[in-house]
Amino acid sequence: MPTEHIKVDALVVGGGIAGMQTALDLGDQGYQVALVERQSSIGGKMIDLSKVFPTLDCCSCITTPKMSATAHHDNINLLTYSEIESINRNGNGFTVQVTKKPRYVREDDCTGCRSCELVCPLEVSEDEHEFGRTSHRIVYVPFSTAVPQKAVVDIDNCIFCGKCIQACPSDAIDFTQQPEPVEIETRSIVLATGFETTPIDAKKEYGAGKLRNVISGMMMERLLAPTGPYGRVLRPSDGKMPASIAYVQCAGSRDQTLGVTYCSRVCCMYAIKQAMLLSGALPLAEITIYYMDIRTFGKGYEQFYQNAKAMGVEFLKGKVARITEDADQNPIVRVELIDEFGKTRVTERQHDLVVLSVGLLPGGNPQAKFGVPVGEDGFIQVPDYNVFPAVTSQPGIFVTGTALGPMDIVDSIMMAGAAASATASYLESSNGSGKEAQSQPERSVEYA
Amino acid sequence: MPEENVNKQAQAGQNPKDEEPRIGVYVCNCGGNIGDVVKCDMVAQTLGKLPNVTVAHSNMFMCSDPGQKMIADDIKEKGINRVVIGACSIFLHEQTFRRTLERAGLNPYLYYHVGLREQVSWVHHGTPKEATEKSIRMMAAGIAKARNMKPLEPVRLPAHRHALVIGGGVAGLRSALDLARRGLQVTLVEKSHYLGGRMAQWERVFPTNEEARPLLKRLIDQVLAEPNITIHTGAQVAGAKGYVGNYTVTIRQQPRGVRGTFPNEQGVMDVCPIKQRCEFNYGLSTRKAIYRPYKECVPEGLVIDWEHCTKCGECVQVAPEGMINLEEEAHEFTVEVGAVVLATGFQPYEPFYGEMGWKEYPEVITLPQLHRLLDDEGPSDGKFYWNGHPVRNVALIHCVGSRQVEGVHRAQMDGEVNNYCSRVCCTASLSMASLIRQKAPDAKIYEIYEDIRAYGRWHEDYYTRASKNNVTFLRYYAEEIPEVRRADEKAENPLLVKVRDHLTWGEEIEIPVDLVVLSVGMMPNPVQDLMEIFKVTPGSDRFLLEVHPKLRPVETAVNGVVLAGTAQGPMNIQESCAAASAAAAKVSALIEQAKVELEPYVAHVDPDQCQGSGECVKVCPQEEAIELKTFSENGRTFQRAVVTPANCNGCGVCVSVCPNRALDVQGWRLDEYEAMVEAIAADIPAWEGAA
Amino acid sequence: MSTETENRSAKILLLATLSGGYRGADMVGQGHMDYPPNTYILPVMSAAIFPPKFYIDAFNKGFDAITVMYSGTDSPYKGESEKTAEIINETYGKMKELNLDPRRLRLAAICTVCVRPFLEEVQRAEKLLEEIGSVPRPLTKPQAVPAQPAGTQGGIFHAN
Amino acid sequence: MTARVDPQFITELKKYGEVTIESCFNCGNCTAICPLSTEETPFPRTNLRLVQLGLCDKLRESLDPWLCYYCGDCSATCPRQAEPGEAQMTMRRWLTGQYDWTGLARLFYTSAFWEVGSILLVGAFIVWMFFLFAGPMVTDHVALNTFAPVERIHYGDWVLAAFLSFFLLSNVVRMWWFTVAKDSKVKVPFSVYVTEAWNLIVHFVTQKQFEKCDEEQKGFWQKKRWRNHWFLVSGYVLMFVMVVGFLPWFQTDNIYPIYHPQRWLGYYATIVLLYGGFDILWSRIKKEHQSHRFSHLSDWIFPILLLLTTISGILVHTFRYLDLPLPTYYMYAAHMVVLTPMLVLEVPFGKWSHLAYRPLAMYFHAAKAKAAQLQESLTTAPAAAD
Repeated sequence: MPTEHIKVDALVVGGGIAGMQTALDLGDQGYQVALVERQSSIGGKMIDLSKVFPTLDCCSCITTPKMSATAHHDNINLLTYSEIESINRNGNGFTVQVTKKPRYVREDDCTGCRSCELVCPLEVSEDEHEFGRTSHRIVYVPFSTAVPQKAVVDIDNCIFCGKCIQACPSDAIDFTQQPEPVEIETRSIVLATGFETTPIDAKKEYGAGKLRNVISGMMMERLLAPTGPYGRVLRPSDGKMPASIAYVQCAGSRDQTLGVTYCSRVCCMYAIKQAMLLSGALPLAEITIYYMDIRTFGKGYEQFYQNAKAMGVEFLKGKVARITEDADQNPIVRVELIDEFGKTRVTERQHDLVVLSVGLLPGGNPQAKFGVPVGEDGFIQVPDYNVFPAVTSQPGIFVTGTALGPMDIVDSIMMAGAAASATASYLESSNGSGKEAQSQPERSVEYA
Repeated sequence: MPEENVNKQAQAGQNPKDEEPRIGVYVCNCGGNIGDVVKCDMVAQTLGKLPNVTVAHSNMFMCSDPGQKMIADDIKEKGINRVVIGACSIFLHEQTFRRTLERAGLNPYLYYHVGLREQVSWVHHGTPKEATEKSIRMMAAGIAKARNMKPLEPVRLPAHRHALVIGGGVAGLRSALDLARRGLQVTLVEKSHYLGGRMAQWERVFPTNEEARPLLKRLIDQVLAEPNITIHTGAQVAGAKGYVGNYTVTIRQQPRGVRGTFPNEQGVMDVCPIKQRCEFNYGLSTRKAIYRPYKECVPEGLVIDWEHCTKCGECVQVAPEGMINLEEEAHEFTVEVGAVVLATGFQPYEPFYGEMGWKEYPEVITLPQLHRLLDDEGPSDGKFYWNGHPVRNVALIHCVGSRQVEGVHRAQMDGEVNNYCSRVCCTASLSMASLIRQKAPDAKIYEIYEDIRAYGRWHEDYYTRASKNNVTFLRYYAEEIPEVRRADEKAENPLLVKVRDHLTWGEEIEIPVDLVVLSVGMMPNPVQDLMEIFKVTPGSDRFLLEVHPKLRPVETAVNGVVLAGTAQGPMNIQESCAAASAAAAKVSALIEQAKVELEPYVAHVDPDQCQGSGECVKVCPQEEAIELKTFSENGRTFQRAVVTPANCNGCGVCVSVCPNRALDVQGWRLDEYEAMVEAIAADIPAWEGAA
Repeated sequence: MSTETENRSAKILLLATLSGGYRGADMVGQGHMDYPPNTYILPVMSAAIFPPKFYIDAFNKGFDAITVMYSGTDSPYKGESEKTAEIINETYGKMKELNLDPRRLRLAAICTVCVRPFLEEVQRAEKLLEEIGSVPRPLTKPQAVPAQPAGTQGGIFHAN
Repeated sequence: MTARVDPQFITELKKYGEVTIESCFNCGNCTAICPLSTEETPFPRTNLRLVQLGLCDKLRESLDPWLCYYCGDCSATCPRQAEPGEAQMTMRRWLTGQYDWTGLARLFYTSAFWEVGSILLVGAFIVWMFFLFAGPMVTDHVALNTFAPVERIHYGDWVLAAFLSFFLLSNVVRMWWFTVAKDSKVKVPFSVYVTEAWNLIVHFVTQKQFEKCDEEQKGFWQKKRWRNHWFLVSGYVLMFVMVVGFLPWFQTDNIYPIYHPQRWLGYYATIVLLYGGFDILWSRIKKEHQSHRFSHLSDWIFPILLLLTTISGILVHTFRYLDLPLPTYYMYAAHMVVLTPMLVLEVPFGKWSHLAYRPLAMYFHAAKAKAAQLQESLTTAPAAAD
């Protein structure tokens, strides 16, 4: 297969909100941009969320236009379902080898009509805990607002019955598809490799993922999302509507036993947001948030927290030490609390559903692939964090979003602008056009 | 204003496509946000029966790609030439759908957006039936407007590839640098006589523990090295005219009074008889009326404080000939810019008299003052001394002026308490605690807090390190703020801090201290004048308001005016720099092409109706927006009103006074409103809301 | 009760500027606050475009109260606020001639974050309509038709 | 009541062992994870907080550090790795120093010189005593009772028992004074001391709190730490009783037949002491359990002395069997040289004392709880009658 060649000014790695926004900010300035996303749709983690704090805007409503704008932008070349294989410095630019994974559906022909999905006889469930998109057919459009709206075949589970081929009105199904190599020649790279969340089984004391009614914040996002699995909030073990829900904060952050010393920055706000949404969805449910420090630091966040308090969400200071369950699989949390009279006590409280406010871990492996150094926390480390946060020690490589550490959406969008600016500055400089390497002030900085 | 644009405008208005309206109506469920209250299917069904409505659909997410595709397909396949969508707020997605129309080959202004979420489903959740009926009426109004809509073209204007950055703090500098490197001309104005703003007053910045001024110096050096940047210190914006792409900004610059540097500067300062509170050291020291803001300040050299200078002339005697001119006057000049970056920064919260002992006891200082105190170039040369004694016991009280509670805290002048978190004070206090530990290894340090908000990358390490450094943490209840009072005469330490400590099961703890540091929050710099000049608005926290905190976090409601740094809300250095860069990216995207497109919502004269009464010219508040021109046709001369679109802002004052209804604001025409009013009031065809 | 009567309950028109009242109304929505559904908000760029006749026509067409929610002196349009006030004053004169209670038309400055004032304005209009009922239509000079006593809404509609 | 704080106290405590709880951010994880912490008596965070604020009077009056059996869960799960378990261990050493009026305990814990020096001194004293009082060494056969006449040794035992009982008891009285008598909130009536006395016995005999520590394991044999400790204590107590109470029966030149209970008891005690002593030392060397990651000198001294005592005892026994007179006599003397400091120094002032303070703490704790309950019923009873 002939290698497809693309020549751009900037390559953005990762199609989450930070990557999309960086691509848009660069594209709007007239630069040619290629955006490479590993998943079959762009949108990243944000598209999975229910609503966003503190405005409580529907998250899809904010993300989908961005996805759409990215996909339709004249200056943006979108490559989904693609992996970066290697990058080579080529003069002052880079030659990047990308593999387009086979969808087994010809992208140009597929109209996203889902006829194939309707006739496909097999359904596979994804990981039980990730009931985000619970189960899908073997051939499926990733989700209703996916961009691009194209089907993809889960080839490992396919029995090749051929029904989809018959059903497809545009003859787009092609089981002979091979990985396609793409070569991108670019003058700069922006890393928007994002984050992962703490695995649900990370902490033994919290049931090591074995307690069915202990779920992660991300799963709760799915339960609350309009596109969620049940369309309402039900607990996993028995489908009961939970009458009492507890949030365990810092379940993956600020905990040296997990090797994570940092604060994940978003968990307080997403827990409060979910609590507010839950009190709308389940007006009778009691919601408790067990926390160490409430960190509602952003614009409008503190007021959001106070509103939640006023709405009756219970905030209790104490780190949950252990979660067990009773015979009915009701989770029981054990925690030390200081009550309003100033008395301290250890208590066991039973809830119907416990949500672990899991933290943010670095995603991808930017160090190995792009040669950018990472800090002790695994996120990309930059030489001048304060003044040039988007500029890495590798000339021509920039970083944005949660690849630089935990951030919320606002900060990611700000960071995207910063990365776009830094990239533009670089592209306009003599370095970007291929004369001399950009020199960063060499100095050793002690981080924290 | 190029002539062809005017003509194009006129053309667009005069010759609407003469075709039968074929209206596509779409009702968005918004993933249940609307659909849970309003029966969207029924709305679509009912509207489908209205005249000129060719298709009517409801959809889970109209804004999604499939949703947009549905519209595009209808335009292409069913010949839809007007679109009405009922969805979320107009501010969220009007632009989204306009672009959809554009991509499908339809004029994007043949579109009307009805806010069914914020203004129907979210406010009438208790009455779904009425909400559905209301949705139908609102959509019907939209359809009525759509029938009369005409295609419009945006006003295209040339733009100056030149940006004005207001504020020479770290955010302003950072913005200026990015813009200049992007190839744009930049004018940077700074009110004070030195660059660097508040950051110059910091001792150290977290999370890198770098010394603030060397870090700042590197940034300033880079800015100074950019030939595209022109810097004016001591300068303020006095006024502005124009619009995006074409602002004429008047800048008023205060003279320094001193020309350049010379060796005998100290001698000059020594002879000045006036002593003033030194703002740079937050009042911890004094300065003369001729002074250097701080040691390595840029621009270098002395400055005269005109407010307090008596022009006694002592300094002129001592200084080299011609270096000091006490008669220098302020001068004004204008710059032509395409966009404006507001990087006006913050000021530390000023506690009220007696608030935790502030001003009541001299041993109570604020966190910015502590920065100065611990600074090697500060008033005590970096020694942790107060009143000549080493400080052995110090308490830092968090959340002074932040996270205030109505009824507990005293309100500001505007009657509001500061109910927001100032974001930086926790980590700043923790980093100061570690610095104190370095300077005074045996000092007893207490951090009295509500929540420790060490949220950012490496911030938590400051907390851990402070703990390991044996800093004692006490947690107070929000409703019960710590009390600072004078200790007994005989006591070893002058002050006592009394806290009910949540961590010690509500025990009342008394701490004898030598110094109390109030971790004061951030307040925006008072920029009432700039808000008026540029028509930007503050939020309820008094910081400048962005258009949308998630979607467009650095843009204001005024096109061409963007925000950078703490003018928008509390931020640390890193966040300010990121925001400033983001602002630069927006400005670049806006004016980099040397042209700006504007909404076509300007006045338009129907030459057939106009009788040249001139009423409109009399009332028009804009300069050169509308005038009477004399035409001659078939040997007959007559007067007609003519609009200059670039100068018209669409206020519509002329519309209401035109005796012949010859005037309209394009896109918001009076006849459209009349049709909408009629549609809302009309009966709904086949409405089965009771079912 | 006929469907006609039920449908044609009192209607309130809110003309809200996009830089002021309309955003305020959005803010109310974002707060999920509640107000009666017989309020119809139309976005306007500038409130100064409407001549008095427009208001009279709106009353005639079926609205019973109109509130213009503009940005007041904070308006981005120079001259908007003075001109609007002028027009409203002029309209009061015409309303008087038609025996329309001037309280039915109000000019209110509503800012982008004016949640409470917005709700107060809506409540005020609702209360007013409860008190004085709907507009008697068609509108005519007082000598032609004797003033309608304030009655139930349904009654008025039947009378017409 | 307002409390004055003293953040320097922690530096004082650090002399007693590894303390890193200044890192603690008071999340309460330790208290909630602790299997022994209860709704009414939450710890260890309460203790940690007293140390952080330097409220040492309150700490001295607290029984809580004794309620901990150092399962180490708190340290293993501490999000800040502040080692609350080890801090409590250190607090117990500090408390032992506080209870002890002679000041010796404080010296032993804070100074290796004093600890080792005094052991050597007591050992030397015993050697000297042998020089003074030992009988003739019969060399043709083993005649231990001639070399060390059992009645003289028995007298010595009694003196020794009296000595250590005096100090231990006086320290116990001080413990009672600090923790019960000085507590103004609750007055414990005499009857409660009697009715709750069973606590002392039960906890001493069963060490049942220790058992709860291994919460995740089920069954006697799975709960290794409790089991080993229990065996060790049983062997120790058995040996102590036999030696101090029944020495003439135990130390005899007649060799009893193998089925005789004297030999059974002796062998049982020896085996469990040997195993227990080795187990402790081995765990401390390997640092396998949370509680063994930090070892203070005092943690080493006692098991080493115990093990040396046991080994020397076994050797005495073996040499006698082998009918090697001189090795038997020298080994016997050596046995006494290590045994005496183990009893005289370790029991009232050293690591051993926790064996006494722990059950006592449980007893005092139960008594106080009972008294508080009584007080409450007295105050609420009239109200209830209304």
